[in-house]
Amino acid sequence: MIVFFILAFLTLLFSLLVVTQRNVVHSAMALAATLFVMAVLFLTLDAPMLGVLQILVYAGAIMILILFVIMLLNPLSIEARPAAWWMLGSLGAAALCLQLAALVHRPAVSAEAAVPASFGGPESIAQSLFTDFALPFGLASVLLLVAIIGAVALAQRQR
Amino acid sequence: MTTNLLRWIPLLPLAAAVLNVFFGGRWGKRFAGILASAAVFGSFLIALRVFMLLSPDAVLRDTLYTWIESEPFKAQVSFQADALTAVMLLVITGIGFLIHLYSTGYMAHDEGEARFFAYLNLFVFFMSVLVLADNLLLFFVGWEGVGLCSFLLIGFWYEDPANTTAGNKAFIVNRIGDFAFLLGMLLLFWEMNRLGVPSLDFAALKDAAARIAPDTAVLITLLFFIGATGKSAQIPLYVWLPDAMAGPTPVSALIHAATMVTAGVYLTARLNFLFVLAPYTLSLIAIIGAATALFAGTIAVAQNDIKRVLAYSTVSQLGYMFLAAGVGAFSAAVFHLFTHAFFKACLFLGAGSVIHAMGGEQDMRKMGGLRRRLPATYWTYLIAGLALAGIPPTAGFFSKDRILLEAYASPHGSLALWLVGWITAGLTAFYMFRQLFLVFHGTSRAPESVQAHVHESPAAMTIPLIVLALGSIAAGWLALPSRDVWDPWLQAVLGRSNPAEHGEAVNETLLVALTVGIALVGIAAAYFLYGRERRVREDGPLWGTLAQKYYIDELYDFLFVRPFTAAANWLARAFDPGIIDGAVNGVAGLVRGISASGRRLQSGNVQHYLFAFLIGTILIFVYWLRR
Amino acid sequence: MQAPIEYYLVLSAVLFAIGVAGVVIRRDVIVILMSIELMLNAVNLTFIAFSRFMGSVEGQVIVFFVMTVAAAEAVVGLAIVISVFRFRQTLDPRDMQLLKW
Amino acid sequence: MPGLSLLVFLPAVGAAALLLIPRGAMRALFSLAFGFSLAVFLVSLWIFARFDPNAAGMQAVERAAWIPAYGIEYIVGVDGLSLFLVLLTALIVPIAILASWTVHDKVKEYLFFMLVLETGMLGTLVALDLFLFYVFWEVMLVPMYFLIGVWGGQRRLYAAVKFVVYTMTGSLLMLVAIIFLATRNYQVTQTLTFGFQQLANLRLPFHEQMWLFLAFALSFAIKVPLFPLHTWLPDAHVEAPTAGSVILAAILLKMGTYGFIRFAIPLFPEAALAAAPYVTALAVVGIVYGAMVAMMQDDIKKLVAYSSVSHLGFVMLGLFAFNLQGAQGAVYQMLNHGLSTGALFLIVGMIYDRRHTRMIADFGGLWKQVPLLSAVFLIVTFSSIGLPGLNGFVGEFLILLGAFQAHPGWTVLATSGVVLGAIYMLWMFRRVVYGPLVRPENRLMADLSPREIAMLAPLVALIVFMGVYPRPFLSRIQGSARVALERVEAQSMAAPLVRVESAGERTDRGR
Repeated sequence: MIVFFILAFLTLLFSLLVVTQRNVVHSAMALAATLFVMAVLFLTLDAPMLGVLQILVYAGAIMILILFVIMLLNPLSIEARPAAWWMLGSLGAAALCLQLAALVHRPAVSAEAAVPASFGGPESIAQSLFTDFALPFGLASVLLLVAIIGAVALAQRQR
Repeated sequence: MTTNLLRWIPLLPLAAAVLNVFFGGRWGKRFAGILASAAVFGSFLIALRVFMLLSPDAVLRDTLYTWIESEPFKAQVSFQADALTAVMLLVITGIGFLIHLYSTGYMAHDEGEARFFAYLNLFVFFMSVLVLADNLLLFFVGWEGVGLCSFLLIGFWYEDPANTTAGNKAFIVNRIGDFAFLLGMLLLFWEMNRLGVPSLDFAALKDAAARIAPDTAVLITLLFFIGATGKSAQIPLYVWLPDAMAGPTPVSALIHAATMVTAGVYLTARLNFLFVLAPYTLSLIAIIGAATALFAGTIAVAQNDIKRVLAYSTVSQLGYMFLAAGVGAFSAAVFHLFTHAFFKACLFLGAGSVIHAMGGEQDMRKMGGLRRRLPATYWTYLIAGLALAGIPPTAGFFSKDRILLEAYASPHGSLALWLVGWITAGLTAFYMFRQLFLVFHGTSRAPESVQAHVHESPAAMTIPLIVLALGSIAAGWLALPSRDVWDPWLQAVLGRSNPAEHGEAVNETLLVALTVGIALVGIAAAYFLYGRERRVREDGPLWGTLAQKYYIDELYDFLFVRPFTAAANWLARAFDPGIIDGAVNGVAGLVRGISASGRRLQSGNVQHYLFAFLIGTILIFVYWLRR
Repeated sequence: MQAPIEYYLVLSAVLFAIGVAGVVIRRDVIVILMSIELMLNAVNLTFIAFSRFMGSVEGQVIVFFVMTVAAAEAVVGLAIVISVFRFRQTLDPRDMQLLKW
Repeated sequence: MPGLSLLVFLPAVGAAALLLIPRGAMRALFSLAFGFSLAVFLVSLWIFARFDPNAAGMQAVERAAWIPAYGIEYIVGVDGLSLFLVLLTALIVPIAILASWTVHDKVKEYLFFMLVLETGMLGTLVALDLFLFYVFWEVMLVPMYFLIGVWGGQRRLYAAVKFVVYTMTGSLLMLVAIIFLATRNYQVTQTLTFGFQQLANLRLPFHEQMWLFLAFALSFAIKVPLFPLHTWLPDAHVEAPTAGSVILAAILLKMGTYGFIRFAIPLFPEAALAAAPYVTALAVVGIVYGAMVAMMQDDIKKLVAYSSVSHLGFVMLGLFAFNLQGAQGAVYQMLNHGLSTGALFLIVGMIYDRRHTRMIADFGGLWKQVPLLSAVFLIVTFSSIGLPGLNGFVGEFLILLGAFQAHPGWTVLATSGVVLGAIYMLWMFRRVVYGPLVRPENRLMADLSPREIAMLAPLVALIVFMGVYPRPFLSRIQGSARVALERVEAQSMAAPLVRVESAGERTDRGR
């Protein structure tokens, strides 16, 4: 239980940093930290494969990409913080969070189902991924391909 | 008995008018005048024929066709001629013909001659329709038709804005009278409908008159009387007549002296059975008649324009006629109408010939000494003047005395009314002879250039003058106390109202003596003041107000015209565009405003949209959770 | 010892809210993209929590797909950001109003 | 091809034929358009000849299924009320086409819209199916919008849009009322129909009737125009080209009053009775207000436009007197107003063609320069004042006669309109026609050309004829007017407390 609270606290801390940091690089770092803590959380939920993936894909790929873009553009926009707008935004977010929390008290799944040892492991995921979710898997690969082509086309420097 | 003779009396002048409109100008210089005069002469002959055919209580009827029919209302174009109509017809066509003859001379060198004669004929047409009509609606057609012709003829010389303004004023003031007349007709019809006799024919009215509710009868007669004041220029609607002098003189003679202005008197005479039912209205008529007579008489004293004096004199004489009608002596009123037509037309034509001789000059202060230069005009003018003043043996004496007698002796009459009438008689004599002396006697005050070519009018103008002058004398003998032809002739139509049986014979001679006396005093005063050289200085506050017609025109302008135009102006400039149009454009503006604010919602800022999205989801949650 | 699922759900709710706040508030497109990543992670957390408590591995498979989509989205997003930045030298979403009439 | 349908659709055929002719051939375009409109006039005369004067009901009725699914039929017929308006339309359009001889740009489209407008007007007058009536009612709007919008004066767009939107808002409410009426009829009689005669049999409870009447009344009141809803008229008239404003004044304004007597009053008698005092009040205010505002106008066209508000106030006064005199007078006055105001606008158009100005101040002494035009102007002015002997008086007198019985108080005020009319018309006439010929431009004016005489002659002839011998018109109007007022008079005789009809009960009233 304690582990969960620590991790939860860290996640919230870092995610708040992501949002509130004036300097883009700091918020990028904060995001990376958030992802790592999330990965650990996944582990506590018996999803080792996804934890690893999280680190590999998210922290590794996407974060690098974001940092790369930040380095490429080195934006200096030290953003002026219009108070009224911040207030409004955060109020909205808080309201949303309340609603979601209220949802939670619905009779959610209380009994904790017994879970086989290799639950989160690569075999079980692969087994279900390539049987039930074969079609979505194919589509996902097409999606990635399109994304890559799109990104290249967009970011190309017009000659 | 029915005949198809009557229709030709109006149709002849109408045909001539139409011909003149289309071909008048083209067929030679004098064609229009001759055609017009011939047409009216034709009508005069037919009128004489009708007069022969008629006996006091006989009625000739001539129905053409049904004009308006909307069950239960039915109005036919049909003419009737009884004793009263015959008299009026003789006046209209007879004097009308003389005036047409006179106009051929007077308008000889006017380039709009054809148009003038067309209008004059149109007038005779409408006047004869008015007199011959056998129902009130056709009467109203004639009534407004003559108003139209007076508008056209007053504004005949349209190039001078003053003339056309006078024309407009005449038509509009007449229209105000017609407004009341129309309401009277409507009220009368529905009252008759209530009595089960839905018709406006005079015959039907006469039969059903007794059953009409008294207070409705009073209202109806009041409305008709207001109409009559409009047409016959009584207080308060007399203001148009003096300005009507802007028209050519023959017009003033025919329309504003002899015929049209008497339409009001004819109306009261024709509907005497209604007026008798409403004693209240009768007394009002008498009072207004007397008041107008005196009022106009005083103004006439101070006028310097030769025609304006005669105009106010006409208003005053009409006051006498209404005074007579007011005291129930309708036949006396019509008799005065009859004689007045003669001498007033003669005076106007005389004045016309003076103006013609003086090259258009109308201001008496620039005239004088024309006695020898215009002998025929002078003598006819003198005779007519004596008639107007009411000196025996002229016609005016007989008709005016009969009215004064009735005013005193008749059941509705009173000493006060007689007194007012008596004073006015004196005034009349005074202003008449003041004019005579100013124009014809003394030394000529005209500039040399004008005096050089003063000449007697051509025969075409002097003959009518002579005939009318003779008429001014002879007309009176119809009602000599000894051999009274007039009363029995109109008795059937106008009912018995002869005060003679009252038996105060002594009073009668006394009254006559008094009237003639004051007339002579008036003439003497005029001679004393204006006879030889001018002794009296015409100024001072009293004279000023009289000369300015008691500032009545200015008062009307201030009380009615100016506020009305101001209100209309406010409505047209501020209210209509501002408030009503404003409301319409306001609605349009409102819609544009709302849509403009709607447009701002699409700010293009992605985050605004996301925020809106967020709010939306929250609301859905809120709704979903609470459900 | 395993924490009850409600805690995880509350945590992901808060995370999601923070992500939303980030998207709506920040005046910098890149931070917006990062906030989106944050929101996606919150969703992943929920999926995994349910798959853990429901005992079926499908939850985790879906997270797998979510990640691919997230990657694709990030790539395209950044590509757009680059091209816009090159064109407008700004990252402030308020200046990106080409759509506005 | 039976009479009425031929009458209604012949102009449309003409419009189509116009498209075939090349734009340049002005003479061909005009002669074709004039030919067709003349043909329509001949057809209308033929229908008049076949019209049986003493039959009160609908005549020359033609019926054809149009949209059977919704019970919408193509029913056309003519009776005493619409007969003369049809004739008036068929007479005015050729004259208007003659008047548009001076139009030089886009002549083809101009004539096209004229003919389409004629179809719309004729259709509205003869339609007996409420839906068909509504369709033609809208068809009238479109060409009028273009006529004002394209060939108008400076503020033509403002005027055109204002005209269309104002009329459209009113008529949309009417559409809702029509549909509601048909559905109510369906609930009661299980037959879905828009036929006027069937719907007239329907007895509605009072409050429903009131709402439906108000919807109809608003749409027609805007068209009349009744007092507060009149501000579109002066703008539309001032900006419209001569032919447009002649048709607008002569015929379009009558659609409102025609609508009242044909649809609003017979369909909703109790409501009409309840609304009568208020409508009469507005009408009388309109008479006085229109006259006073007209007096102060410095543009002749605006003056005549406001005079139309005043004249049609009289017509409304007559209609809502609910007696034979009032109705007959009102219908007759519609014709008179069409003729006299139509002629007035023609004359103003002629003056405008010569001097390109409509300001009264720019004129004076026209009588000397153009005597013939001034003489016609005089006759028409006195016709519109209501001088006895000309047509205006007959209608006005009947209206006042009828209205006096129904609302004596208001009629006294209305009769003052007789005086006000004289004031502003004569004042305008004096400043334009009389007076010295001072301005040099006025000296160049040419008198009436044969074409112009051909335009004015029939109108002046009718003005005099309808004043002297109105019987042929009045006798034909009488029967149908009585039928139209039948239910209202029955109501006013019946117990003042209106009987509330349950939806189920249906009384069958022989038509």
